[in-house]
Amino acid sequence: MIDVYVRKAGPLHRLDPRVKIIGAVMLTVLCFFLSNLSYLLALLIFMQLLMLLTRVSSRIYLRTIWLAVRLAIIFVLIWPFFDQAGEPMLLDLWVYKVTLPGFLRSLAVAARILLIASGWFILIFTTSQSQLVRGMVKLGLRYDLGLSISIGLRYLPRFLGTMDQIKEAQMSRGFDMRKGGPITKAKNYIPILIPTIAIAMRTADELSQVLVCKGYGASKRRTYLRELQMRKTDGLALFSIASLGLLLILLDIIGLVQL
Amino acid sequence: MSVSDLTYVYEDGTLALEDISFEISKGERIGLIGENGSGKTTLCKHLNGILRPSKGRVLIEGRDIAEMSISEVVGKVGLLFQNPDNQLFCSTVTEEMSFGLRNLGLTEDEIATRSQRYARLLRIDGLAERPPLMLSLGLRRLVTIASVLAMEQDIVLLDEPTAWLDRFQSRTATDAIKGFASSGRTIVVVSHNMKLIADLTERAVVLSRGRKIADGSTREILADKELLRRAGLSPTPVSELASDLGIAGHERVITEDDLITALCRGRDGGVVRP
Amino acid sequence: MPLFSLRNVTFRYPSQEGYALRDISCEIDEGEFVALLGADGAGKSTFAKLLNGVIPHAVRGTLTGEVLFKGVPTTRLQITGLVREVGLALQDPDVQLFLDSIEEELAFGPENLAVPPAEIEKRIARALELMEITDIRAKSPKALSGGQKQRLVIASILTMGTETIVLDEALSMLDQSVKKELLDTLKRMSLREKITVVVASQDAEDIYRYCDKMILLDGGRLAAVGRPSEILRSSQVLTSLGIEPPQVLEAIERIRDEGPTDVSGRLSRYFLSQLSENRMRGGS
Amino acid sequence: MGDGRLMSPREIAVLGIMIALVATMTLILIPIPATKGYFNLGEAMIFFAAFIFGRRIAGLSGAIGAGFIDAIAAPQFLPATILIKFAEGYVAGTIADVLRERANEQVVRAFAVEMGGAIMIIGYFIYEAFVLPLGFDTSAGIGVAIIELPWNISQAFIGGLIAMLLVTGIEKSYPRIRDLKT
Repeated sequence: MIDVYVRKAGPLHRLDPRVKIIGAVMLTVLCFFLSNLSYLLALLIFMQLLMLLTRVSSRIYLRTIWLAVRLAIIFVLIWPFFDQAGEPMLLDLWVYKVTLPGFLRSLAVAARILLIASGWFILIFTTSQSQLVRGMVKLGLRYDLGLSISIGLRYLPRFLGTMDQIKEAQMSRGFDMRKGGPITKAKNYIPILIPTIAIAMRTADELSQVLVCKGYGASKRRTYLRELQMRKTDGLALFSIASLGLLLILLDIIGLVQL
Repeated sequence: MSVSDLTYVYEDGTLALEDISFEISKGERIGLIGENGSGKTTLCKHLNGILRPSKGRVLIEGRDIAEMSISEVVGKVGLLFQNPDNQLFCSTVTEEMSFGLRNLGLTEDEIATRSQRYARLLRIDGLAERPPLMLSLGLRRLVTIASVLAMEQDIVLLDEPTAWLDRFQSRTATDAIKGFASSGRTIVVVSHNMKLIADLTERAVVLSRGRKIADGSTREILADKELLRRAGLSPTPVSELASDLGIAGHERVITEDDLITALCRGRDGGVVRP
Repeated sequence: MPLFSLRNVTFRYPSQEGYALRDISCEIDEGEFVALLGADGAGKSTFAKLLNGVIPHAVRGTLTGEVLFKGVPTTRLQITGLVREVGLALQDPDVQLFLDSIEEELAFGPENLAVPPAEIEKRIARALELMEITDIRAKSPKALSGGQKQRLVIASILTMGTETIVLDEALSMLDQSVKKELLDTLKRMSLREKITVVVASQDAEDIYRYCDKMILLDGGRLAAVGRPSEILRSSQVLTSLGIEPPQVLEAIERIRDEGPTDVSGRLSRYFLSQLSENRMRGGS
Repeated sequence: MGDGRLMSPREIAVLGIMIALVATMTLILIPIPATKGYFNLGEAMIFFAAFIFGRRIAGLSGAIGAGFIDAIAAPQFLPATILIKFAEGYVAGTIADVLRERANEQVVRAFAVEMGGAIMIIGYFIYEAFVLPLGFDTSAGIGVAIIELPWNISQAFIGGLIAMLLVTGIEKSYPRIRDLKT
């Protein structure tokens, strides 16, 4: 579940990671500016169409976006307790009053949540971890931070594996961690966490020596075997994203479509 | 203990073990051999109930291991994992050795005497209060061996017991394991070191790519160089020497003793092609 | 001038009592294939790390005496300069492979040294060829076997332009046949490109046929240095230090004691003919 | 940092490993049967980093480690998580660093957990109540935020507790961790 990159070739996979990162960030910012339901919904539908291009299987997509859907539903359900302005009244249950404008407003927030989520998922589904870090470094993230992110992402699955092995070893020496209530269960994790962290710390020690051995920091400017290259399509994509964003903001300010 | 038609498929769909069947009688000393990735470790995890077969069964004394609780299985089968670090959980060697004994429900007195006995046996009795993770790799390994043997189960699975040990440590460990097995307990030694297998076991099961390709007396299997080659294993150094030199009866040379017998049996049976 | 010379080197780690190395003096020549042997805790790792300057540059501790690399004390050289010449491979390949693709792994070192891309490309091709793994370039690092991973680790050091490779217990967890193949590759590389190779190990099995020199450590002290033919005159030298001797040598000694003398004489000659210094065909 | 010099190899290694640990522990969900909810151990690792390695490593590993998990599981929180977890680790680390010599260690750590935890709890409250429904009547957002409040409070509380147990445990079973402190 950690490696959600979809290993297929698609048009979005070929896009320069920088374009996709800028796109995801812009979409997030845009979402907070827009409060017009029609725009948000239109954008949401557009994003779902883009999602088709990621070639992600619908089962995996639904599983990944489930948390966002849950939050969106909570917002829609809670909303009528508080925002009861406007007519007509659709439902009136004592303190729980659903009005049409209020309902549409809650839908707008729900759409906003789903939009932000789908924007980042498109990035994550179509960009490998190393491309992602490369892109961020090219966009101005410090190289050393980028390197530690790469290291972190590489070790995440390994530490999950270490924890499994420790669990198995404890089980084979008769320790049953599944017993007990939530507090006991949390406490049962401590004998697993301590060796995991201790091993991680020894790894950090060795890793720092490996970095020294590989000449990390030897030269102020390092070279790259493969440079990221913006192609025409990348430029075009970037231009379209930017213009679409601007257009929506402008429309929102002018208030052409009212809802 | 018996294993029948055991098949195991990983979550990602790779086939790890395929249709493996064999039986282990009480008191047997069995070697489980094969190259890295042949499925030895995965098979061990089935024998101790950590993994559940995708197909087939593992029975202990006639009972299906899948239906036994952790404490029931652990009462009968012990497992030494290959990597010493993922099986050290405590802050001192003494606690480490008591960990399993406590889960067996022994009294504090029994725990103390038994862990002291095994610490002496593995020559780690001077390290009682040291944190295990701070010890050298070889000593960490000895601590894990002591911790597993101290539980004194009827069947003990040992995954590469002498890896990372130097000569002294390795002698200590093999002596302890031999002593342990001589009291009627069953041991299964997993290794790609044929010298160790020849020393410790009488029967060998050969795995290759998740399948059982041979099962027989250790001597016969280690003498079958073609079989070893197919399994990606190297014969013992003296066995190679004997066949390099074309010593008469070289097919049967596995240990140093065999070499000496082969050479001394007849003067004309000596070196033919130096 | 020897490539390395250690003069009365003593080292101790801050969080450990006792000395890791005590009063070591010895030399390693250019192009030599060296076996660094010792029991668990004898100081092999510390010795290995002294050679490429990780000690004392990146590992804390107190060092007295000096390690000379091409005549210059390593304390006076920049660590970033030293690692270009002397590479160190550790036991666990997984710690040393931390990037997403094999190519990134191979390029990481030279990129840090600001080597131009075209030159990196050349070095990668050479390193893969020397390590005999030209076919793995497009694979995922996860799909590699244990032996291939170790080869990749060594290749990723070679791309930095190093002329010395130090392996700190890097072979001990490999299957025996895989280990022999890797030793073959290293020997061929060493002979062809005059690359100095130092292999630290707890047992002398296998390695004894490849090395030109054995350095024996015991509890942080230097126990013996010599050519294999000198050290292997008796397995006792090794066994008394807790180092596993070649099984064949032990067998020969028993035959000498128990069996016909002419046979043991011929066996000994055969054994000696297997040593690298006596093998003219070299490598294979 | 900030002066343009690269981090030392030791810092890079420690930061990379801490990022992995924060992310790993964020994935460990411990079920709370009564509420059908979960809490994770990510907080525990951020506080652990704060106690052992100080504010920089704690802030960065919190932001990046938890941020990565959000990016693949709940990106709707991503902007908040990056800021909040950074502040949480940075503040807890600063308190642990500054007060280390002046008071009882356990008290200092408890205080660091309280302050860091407060930032986390308040941060997510603000995000859910005011930022997500930006441009709308915010009282509805407050409602959602209140529902999530007990989760976040118990997460911070249990995380802090576990972190304190972990630090003592690790210093005992792996004393060499001291050599890694920068």
